[in-house]
Amino acid sequence: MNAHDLVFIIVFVPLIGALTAGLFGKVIGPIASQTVTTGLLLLSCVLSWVVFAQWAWGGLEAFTQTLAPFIHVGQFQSNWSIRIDALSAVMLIVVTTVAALVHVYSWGYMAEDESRPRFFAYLSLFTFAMLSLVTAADFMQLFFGWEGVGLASYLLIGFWHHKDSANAASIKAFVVNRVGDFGFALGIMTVFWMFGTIQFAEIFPRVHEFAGKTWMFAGHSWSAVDLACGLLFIGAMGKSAQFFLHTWLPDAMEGPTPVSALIHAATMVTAGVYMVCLLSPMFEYAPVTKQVVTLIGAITALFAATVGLAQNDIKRVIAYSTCSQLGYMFFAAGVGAYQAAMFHLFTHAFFKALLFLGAGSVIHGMHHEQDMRKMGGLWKYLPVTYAVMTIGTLAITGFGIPGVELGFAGFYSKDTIIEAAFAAGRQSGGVAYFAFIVSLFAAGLTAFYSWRLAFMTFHGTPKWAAEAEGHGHDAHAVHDHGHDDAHDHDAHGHGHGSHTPHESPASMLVPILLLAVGAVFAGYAFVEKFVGEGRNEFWRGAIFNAPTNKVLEMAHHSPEWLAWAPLTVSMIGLVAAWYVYIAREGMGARIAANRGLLWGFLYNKWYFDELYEATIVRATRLLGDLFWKVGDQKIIDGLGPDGVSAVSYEVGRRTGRLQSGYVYHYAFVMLLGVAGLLSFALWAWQA
Amino acid sequence: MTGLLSLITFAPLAGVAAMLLLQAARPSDEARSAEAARWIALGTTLVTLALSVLLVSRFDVHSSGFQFLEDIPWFSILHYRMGVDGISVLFVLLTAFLMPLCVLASWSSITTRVQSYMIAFLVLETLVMGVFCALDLVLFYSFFEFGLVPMFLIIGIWGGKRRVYAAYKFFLYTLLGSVLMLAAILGMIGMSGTSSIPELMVYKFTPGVQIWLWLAFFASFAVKMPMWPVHTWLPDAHVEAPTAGSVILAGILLKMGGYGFLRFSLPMFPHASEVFAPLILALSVIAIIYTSLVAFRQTDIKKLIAYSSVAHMGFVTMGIFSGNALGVQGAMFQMLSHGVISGALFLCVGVVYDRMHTREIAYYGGLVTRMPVYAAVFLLFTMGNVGLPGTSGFVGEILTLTGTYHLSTWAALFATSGVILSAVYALSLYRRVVFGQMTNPALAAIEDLTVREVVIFVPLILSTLYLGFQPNVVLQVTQSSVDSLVAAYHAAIGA
Amino acid sequence: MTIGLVHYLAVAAVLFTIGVFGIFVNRKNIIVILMSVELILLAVNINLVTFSVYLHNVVGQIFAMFVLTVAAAEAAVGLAILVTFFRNRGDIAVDDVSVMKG
Amino acid sequence: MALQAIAFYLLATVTLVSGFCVVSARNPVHSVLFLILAFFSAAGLFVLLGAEFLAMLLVIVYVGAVAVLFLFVVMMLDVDFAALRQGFATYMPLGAGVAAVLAFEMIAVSSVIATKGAGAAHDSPMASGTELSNAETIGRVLYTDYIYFFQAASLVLLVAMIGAIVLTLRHKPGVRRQIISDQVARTPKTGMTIVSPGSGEGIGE
Amino acid sequence: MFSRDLALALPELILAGSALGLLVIGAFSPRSYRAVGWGGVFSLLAAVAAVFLGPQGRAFSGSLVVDGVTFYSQIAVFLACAVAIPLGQSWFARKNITNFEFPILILLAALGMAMMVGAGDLISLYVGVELQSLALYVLAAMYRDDAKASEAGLKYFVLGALSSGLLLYGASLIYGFAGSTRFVDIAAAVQGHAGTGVLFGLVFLICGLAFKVSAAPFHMWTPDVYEGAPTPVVGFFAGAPKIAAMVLFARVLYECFPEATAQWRQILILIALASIAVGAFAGLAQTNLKRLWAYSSIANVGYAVLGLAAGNGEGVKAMLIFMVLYMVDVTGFFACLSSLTRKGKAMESIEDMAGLFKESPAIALAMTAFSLSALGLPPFSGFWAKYYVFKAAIGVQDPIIQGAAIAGLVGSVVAAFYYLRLIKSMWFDAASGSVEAPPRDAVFVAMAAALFSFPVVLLALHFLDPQAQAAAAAFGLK
Repeated sequence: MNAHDLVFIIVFVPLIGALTAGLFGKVIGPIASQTVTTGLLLLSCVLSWVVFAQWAWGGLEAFTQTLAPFIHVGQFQSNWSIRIDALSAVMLIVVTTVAALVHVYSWGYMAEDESRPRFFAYLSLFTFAMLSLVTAADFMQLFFGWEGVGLASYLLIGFWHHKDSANAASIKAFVVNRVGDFGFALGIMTVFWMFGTIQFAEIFPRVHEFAGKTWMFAGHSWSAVDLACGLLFIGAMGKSAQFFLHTWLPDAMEGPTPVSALIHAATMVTAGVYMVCLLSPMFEYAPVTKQVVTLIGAITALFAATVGLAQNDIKRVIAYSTCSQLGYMFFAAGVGAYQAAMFHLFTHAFFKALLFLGAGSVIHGMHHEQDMRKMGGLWKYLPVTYAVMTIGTLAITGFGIPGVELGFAGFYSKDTIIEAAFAAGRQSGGVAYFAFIVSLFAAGLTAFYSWRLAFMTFHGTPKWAAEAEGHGHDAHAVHDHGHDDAHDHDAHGHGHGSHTPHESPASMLVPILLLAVGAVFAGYAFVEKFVGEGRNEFWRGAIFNAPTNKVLEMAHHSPEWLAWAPLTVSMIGLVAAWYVYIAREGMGARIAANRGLLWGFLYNKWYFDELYEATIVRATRLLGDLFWKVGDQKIIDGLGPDGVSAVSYEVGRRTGRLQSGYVYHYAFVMLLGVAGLLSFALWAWQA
Repeated sequence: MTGLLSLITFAPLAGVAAMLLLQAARPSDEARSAEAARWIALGTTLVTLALSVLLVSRFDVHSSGFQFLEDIPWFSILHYRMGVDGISVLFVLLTAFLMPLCVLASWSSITTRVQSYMIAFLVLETLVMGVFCALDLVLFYSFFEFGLVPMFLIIGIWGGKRRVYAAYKFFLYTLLGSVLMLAAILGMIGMSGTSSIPELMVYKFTPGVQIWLWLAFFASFAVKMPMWPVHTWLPDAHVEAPTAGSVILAGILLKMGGYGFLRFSLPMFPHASEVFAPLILALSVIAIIYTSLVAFRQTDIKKLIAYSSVAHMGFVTMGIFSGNALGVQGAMFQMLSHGVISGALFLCVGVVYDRMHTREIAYYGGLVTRMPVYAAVFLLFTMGNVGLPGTSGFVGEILTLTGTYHLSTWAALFATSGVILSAVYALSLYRRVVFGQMTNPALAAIEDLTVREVVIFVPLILSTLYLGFQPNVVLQVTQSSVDSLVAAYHAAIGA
Repeated sequence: MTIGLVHYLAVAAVLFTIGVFGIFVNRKNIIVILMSVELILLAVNINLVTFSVYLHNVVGQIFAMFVLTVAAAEAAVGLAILVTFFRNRGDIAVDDVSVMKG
Repeated sequence: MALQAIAFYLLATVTLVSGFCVVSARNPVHSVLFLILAFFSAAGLFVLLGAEFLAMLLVIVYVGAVAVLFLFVVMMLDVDFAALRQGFATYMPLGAGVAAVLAFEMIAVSSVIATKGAGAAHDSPMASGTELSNAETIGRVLYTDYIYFFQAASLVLLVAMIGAIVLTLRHKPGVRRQIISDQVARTPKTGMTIVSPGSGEGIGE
Repeated sequence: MFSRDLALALPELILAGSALGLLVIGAFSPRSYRAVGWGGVFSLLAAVAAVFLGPQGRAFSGSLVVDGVTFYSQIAVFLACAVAIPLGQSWFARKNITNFEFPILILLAALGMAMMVGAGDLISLYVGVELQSLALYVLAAMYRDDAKASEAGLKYFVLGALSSGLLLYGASLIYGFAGSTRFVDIAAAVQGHAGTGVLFGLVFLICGLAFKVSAAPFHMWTPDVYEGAPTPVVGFFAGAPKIAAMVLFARVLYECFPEATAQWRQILILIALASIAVGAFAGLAQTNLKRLWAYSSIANVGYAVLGLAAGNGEGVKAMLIFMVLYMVDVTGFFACLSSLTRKGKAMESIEDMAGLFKESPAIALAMTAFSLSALGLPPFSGFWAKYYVFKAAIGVQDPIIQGAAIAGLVGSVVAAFYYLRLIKSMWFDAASGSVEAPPRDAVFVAMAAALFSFPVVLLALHFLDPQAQAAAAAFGLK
C-alpha cells in the first residue's frame, strides 16, 4: 500500500472508532469500546509513522487527495481532501502518537469511570478532527477541523458534566475559541475575496502579487497580506491560548488529565502554530503581522511563565507552562523561524504530554489530589513517575550541553528559537530583541516553576499524611468532588483513612515511558532534519522562507555565549527553586501566606479573569438585559404593537363615546360634516 | 408532469376531506375520530412528502427557469399559475419533510380537538406549498395571507397561557406588513398589466417606483422574517404555540420572508435593493447582535430559541442583499438548515415540556443523567445552532458572511461576532438544562426519549449532518437559479 | 329695490338654517325636531318654486309638489314611530333616547 | 313694485320669525301654531312668485293635514313640556355658530347667480297668467311627463299608510269590533234563539 | 312610446302590482301571512326575471334609466330583498309576531331601490330615496313592542329626514343653477364649467347620499339603528339599500358631473377616509356584535366610496363588485346572528359567542368565514372586493388617492382586531352551553352565503366581473 491509500485510513479510522464507541458504546460495553478505539488509533499511529518515514527517508512527494466536494459556490471551492506534505506528515505522527498513547493511558486512568465509551468516543472524535485539520487543503476544511477540535475539547473539558466548574470551563473554552474563530473566519473571507479562492495550493504562489497592496476593511485601508494574516492569527491566538485569549486554557484543566495531555498540551493548542507555519507563504509577506505574532508570542511566554510561578494546582502549572511554550513557538514563527517553531512543537508534544501524563499519574496515585501543597516526598511511592517526570522537567528546561550538542529534546528546539530570536533581533531589532530577552528570562522562570513542581511533588516532607483528615475542605474541593464521582475509593482497594499514594498501573506507565523516550531523543534525532542543514530537503517547500529571510542561517552562526546563556539561566532557576523548596522548605508557603502584591498578581493570573468578568461578561449580561427589558419590551413593544394597540383602543373608546345616543348630537355631527365639507369645497375649489 | 405541483399543494386537503367524511359518518365517537385524524394526517403528509421527493427527483437542476408549469387563466384578476425553480423547490421539500414530523410530535401532546388541530395543520401545509409554488402575485398573496389563519388558530386554541395575546400579535403584525405588500402588488399589476411573477421578474419598473414597491414588500417580509425591530411577535408566538406550531413557524413560515425577498425584492426591484442594501445590512447586523444578547438573558427555553431564530434570520437577510452568489446561496442554505435545526430544537423543548409542562430553564438541570439520548440529540442541534462546521448551520453562516464581506466589511465584521454570541447563549442554555447536578426532585423520574420521539429526531439528525458534510447537494439544486438571479441583478444595477 | 331671485333664495337659506338650528338646539323634544325638518323642507320648497319661476320652467313646482307629498307622508310615518316610541317609553325626551350608545 | 317689495318683506319676515319661534317656543303646541303661521306666510310668498297652485297646496296639505296631525300627536302624547326645555341655552352658542356658517355660505353661493348669472336663470320671474294658469300648466305635465313620479309618490303615501298602521294599530284583546260581513250575514236563524221559559224561571242565561 | 316606457319599467310595475295585490290578500286574510311572504319572494324573483329579459333604454322622458348599471344592481337588490323576506318573517314569527306587512314593505322598499338605481332625474332620485327610506324607517321600528327597536326607528327617522332635507336642498340648488332636473340636461348644462352653485348643491347632495350609505361623518345613526332594529332587518339594511344608494351615488356623480371628477374626488376621499377611520377605530371598543358590524359596515362603505373616488370605469366596477360581495357577507352574517339564541335570549355580544365552535360548528364556521371575509383575507370574497377597490384607487395617478388607499389598507388592519376578537371568542374560549338549535332557514342562508364567500365567489366573479365591467361601461367609462 502506498501513502495515498494509507492517509485515508489514517484519517478515517479514528472516526470509525468514535462512531462505534459513541453510538454503540452502551451496547458493546466499555471494554469493547476501549479496545476498538485504541486499536484503531494504534493502527492509525503506526501508519502515520510509515507515512512519515516515507516522507523523511523515502522521498515521498507532497500530494493532495480529493475525496468529495464540500462547498462549491462559484469560486468558493472547498473539498474534503487530504493533503500530505512535510507539515502534515509531522503533525500526523505527533497527533496520532500522542493520541494513541493517551488512549492507552486512559485505560488505566479512567478505569473506574462509567462513561468510558463516551470518553473514548470523544478522544477518537478529537483525533479525527485534528487529523482533518492538519491534512486540510483549503481554508474550509481547516476551519472544519479547527472547530471540530474545539467541539471535542468542549466535550472533554465538560466530560464530568455534573461538575459546575467543568461546565463553566468547557463553555469558556468554546467561547474564547470562538472569539479566535471570529478573526479566523474574517481572515478566510479576506483571503477569499483577495485571491478569489480558498485553496492553499492556489493562494500560495500568488501571495507576492499582493505584497505592498492595500485592502479596505472596516473603513480603513490596510496592507493587504498583513490584514489577512492578522485576522487569521486571531484564530491562532484563540486556539493556542495566546495572551488575551489565554484564559480558557488553565480552566480547561477541569477535564480528565489524559485530555489535558492530548488536547491542551500536545496537539490542539499547537494548531495555531501549525497554521502560522502552514501559511508561512502568506506570513512572509506580512511584516507587520509577523511583528505582532512575535510580540504576542513573547508576551505570552513571559506572562504564562510568571503566572506559573505561583500556582499550586499541579495541572495548572503545566497548563501555564504550555501556554508559555506556545508563546515560544509563536515568536519563533514571528521572527521567521517557522522550522524552529515546528520543531519545538514536535518536541514539546512529547515532553509536555509526558509531564501531563506524569502529573496524571501523580494525581491518580494521590487519589485525585491536584494541590501540590498536599504532596511532597512522593519519589519513594511513585518511583517510575518520579523518573519520567524528572526527564520531562529536564526536557522542558532545555537541559543539554551546548558544546557537544547533546541534550534533552527541549534543548535543541528551545535553543534554536532563542538563537533565531537573537539573530532576528540583530537583523531588525525591536520586537525580535524583546522576544530574545523574554525568551532568556522566561527560560529561567520555566526552570524555576518546573523544578518547583518537581520539588514540591516528589521531594521534601510528605504533607499528604497530615492532610488526610482535612481532606476535602480546601480550595480544591471541587476536584475531590469530581474524584469521588469518577472513582470509587473502595474500588481502589483502600479506604479514606489510609491515604498512601501508589504507583499507577502498567497501562498508564507504558505510554509515559514511551513518551519519555521521545522527550529524551526527539530533539537529538530530528534536529538535523527540522532546523539543521537538511531542513530544506526535509520540508520540501512546505514552509516558505522569503529570500530575505535568513534567520535560521544566522541562528546557526550565533556567538558562543549565546549557546550557554539558556543553560545558565535555567540553572539559576533550578538553584532558586532548590533554595526555596528544598533548602528552605516552607519558604514558598510563607511567601504565599504573606499575600504580597506581586504574589497576588501572579497567583491571580494578572487578574485577567476578573478583568474579563468585570468588563466583557458583565457588559454582555447588562446589554442583554437592556436590549431585552428596555429595548424589546419597553421601546419596541411599548411604542410598537402594544403601544399602538393601546392607543388604537383608546381612540376607539373615545370615538365610541362620541356616539352618545342623543339624536341631537348625531344631527350636530352631521351638520358639522356638512359645514366642514362645504367649507372645504369652497376652499379647495377656489370658488 | 404538469399538475404535480397542484397535486402536492392540494393533497393535504384530501386528508381534511377524509377526516370530515369520517366525522360525518361517525359523529359521536371523539376518541376514535381523534385517533383516525392522527393517522390520516400522518398518511397525508407522508404522501405529500413522497410527491415532493418525486418532484425534486424530476427537477432539472441545470435549468434556471421555472419548471412544472401550470397555467390556467380564471377571471380578470385571478390567474392560476404554478411553477418551481431552484429557489422554491427545496422549500417545498422542506415543508413536506417537516410536516409529518409535526404530526408525530403532536401525536400525544395534543389531546383536545385533535381533529381540528390536524385539519389546521393540513390546511397550513397546503397554503405553505401554495406560497412556494405560486407564480402569480394574486395567487401568491392569497396563499401567503391565508396562512395566518391556521397559525392563528393553532396558537390560539392549543397554545399556552398568553396564547391570545400572542395570536393577536402574530396575526395583526403580519397582517400590517402584508397589506402594504398588497398595495404594492396592486400598484405593480396596475403599472405592468400583468400579475405573472416570471413576467414581472423581467419587467423594468422605474427606479423611483421601485423604491416604493420595495419598501412595501419589505414591510411584509421584514415582519415575516422577522427582522429587527419588528421581531417581537416571534418570541411571543413561539412561546405560546404548541411544539409543532413552533416547528412550523420557525421551520417554514419564517422562510416565506426570505423567499419573498429572493422572489420579489431582488429580481423585481434591483435598483431599490441596491439602494436599501445598507439598511438591510444594518438591520441584519443589529438583529444578529441584539437578539443574540437578548437570547442570552432569557429564562424560557423556547423564547431563547426564538430569539436565536431572529439572529439566524439576520444572516439570511444579510446574505440575500449582499447580492452575490455566495451570499444568496448561503442565505438559501441557511434558511433550509435553520428550518431543520430550529425545528429540531423546538422539538427538543417539546420533549421536556411534554414531560414537565414548563419551559423555565431554571426548572431543569442535569437532565443528562436521566436522559442521555436526549442530551446527545439536543447537543447535536445546539451545535447546529451554534454553526459548528459539520452541521448544516455552519455552511449558511460562512457563505452569507463571505458574501456580505464583499459588500461591506463592517457588516461582516459585526455579523461575525454573532458567531461568538451564538455560542454563548446556546451553550449556556444547554449547560443549564442538560448539564449540572439534577437538583430538582421533580425531574428524578423523567424518562428518556420514546421510540416515537426517536423516530422524529432521526431524520432531523441525519439531514443536519448530511447537509453539514455534503452541502453541495443543496447548493447544486439552487445554483443555476441563483446564478441567473444574481446575474440579472448585477445587470440591472449595472455592476 | 326690486325683489329678485336672491331675496327669495336668502329667505330659503335662512329658513333652512333655522330648521337645522332647531334640530340640535332642541335637545329634548322630538316633536319640535320633526317640525324643524318641516321647516327645512319648506325652505327647499321656496328654493324650488323660486327657481322654477325664474327659470320659466315648471319642473321646480312639480318637484316642490312631490316634496310636499312626500313630506306629508314622512310626517305621518315619523309621528307613527314617535307614538310607538312613546308607548314603549312613556316619554319623548330625547335625553332618554339613549339606551343605545357607544 | 313697491307694494310687491313691501309684501315680500312682510311675508318673509313673518316666515322667518315664526320659523324661529317654532324652534324656540317653550310649548310644542305653540310651535305647531307658529309652524302653521310660517307655512301660511310661505304660501303668501308663493303667491307673490306666481305659483298659486303650490301656495294652495301648501295651505291645504300642510296647514290642513300635516300641522293638524302634529297638533293631534302633541296633544295625544301629553308630555311634561316644561321639563323638556332645559339645556336649551347650553347648545345655543355652538349651534348658532354652525348655523351662521351654514347660512353665510348658502347666501353667499345664492348671490353668485345673481351677480354672475350662472345657470339659465332669467332676470324676470315667469310671467303668470299668460295663457295657462299655474294649475293648468302643472296639470298638463303632471300626468304625462311626470306620470312616473306621480305614481311613485302615490306609493310613498301607501308606504306611509301601511307604516302608520303597522306601527300604531293595536288589536286589543277583549275589545268588541264591528264586523260588517257578520252583520250582513246575520239571519234570523243565527240572530234569534227561541226560548220557552218555564214559569218562575225567567230567561236568565 | 308609452308602451315601451312600460316595458322598461316592467320590474317596477311587477313590484308595485304585487305589493298592492298582496296587500289586499293580506288585509283580508291576515292568517295567510306566510303566503304573502312567499308571494313577495316570487314577485321579486319575477322582477329579477323581468330585469334579466327586459330591454334597456330610457323611459318616462329620461326619468328612468335602464342600462347595465340598473341591470346589475337591480338583480342584486331584488335578490337581497328576496332573501330578507323569509328570514325576517321567520324571525318575527319566533317573536310571535305574524304580520303580512313585512314582505309588502320590503317589496315597496325594493321598488324604491329600483327607482334609485334607475334614476335619471333628481325627482326620481328623491322619490326613490324617500320610498325606500320610509319603508326602512317602518321596518326598523317594526318590532314595536321593543323599546330598542322603536328608538332605533326614531333615530333613523329623524336623522334620515334631516338628510333628506340636505339632499333636497342640494337638488334644489342643482336644479336652480343647471336649469333642469334631468341628469343628462344637468350634465349638458355644466359641461365645460361646473359653477360653484352647482358644486355647492352637489356637496349637499353628496352629504345626503352619504347618510344613506352611512359614510362618516353621516354615519352616526348606524350603530344605534343596527343595534336596535330586528336582526334580520339589519341584515337587510346593511345590504340592498346600500347598494342602491351607492349606485345612485355613482349615477349622480358620473352622469351629472363627469367633468368635475377632480373636485368631487376630494370630497369622496375625505368621506372615505373618515369612514374607514371611524369604522376601524370605533369598532375596537364594541362588545355588541350588531354595533360592531355597524362599524364594520361604515368602514366597508369607506372602501366602496374610495373605489368611487377613483373616478374611472375601474372604480365603478370595483364599487359594484365590492357592494355585491359585501352584501352577501353581511346578509349571511346577520342570518347567523338572527338564528342564535341561548336560553331564549338573542346572542348579540362577543362574549355570547364564547365556544360557539363547540356547540354549533356550522354557524361558527360560517361566521368565521364572514369575519375573515370582512377582514379582507384571501381567498374570501371580501378580499376580492377590496382587491378591486384598492387596485382602482392605486391605479389612479394621484398621490392623494393612492395615499388614501394605503391608509385604507392600514385601517383594515386596525379593523382586523375586532373580527379576530369574534373569532377568538368562538374558537378559543370555553363554551357555556345551551345554545339552541338554529332555525333551518337561517342556517340555509348562512351556509349559502358562507359558501359564496368561499369558494363559490371564485366562480361567481367569473360572471360578476364582466357584468360589472359592462355596467361601468354604461356610464361611458372604460
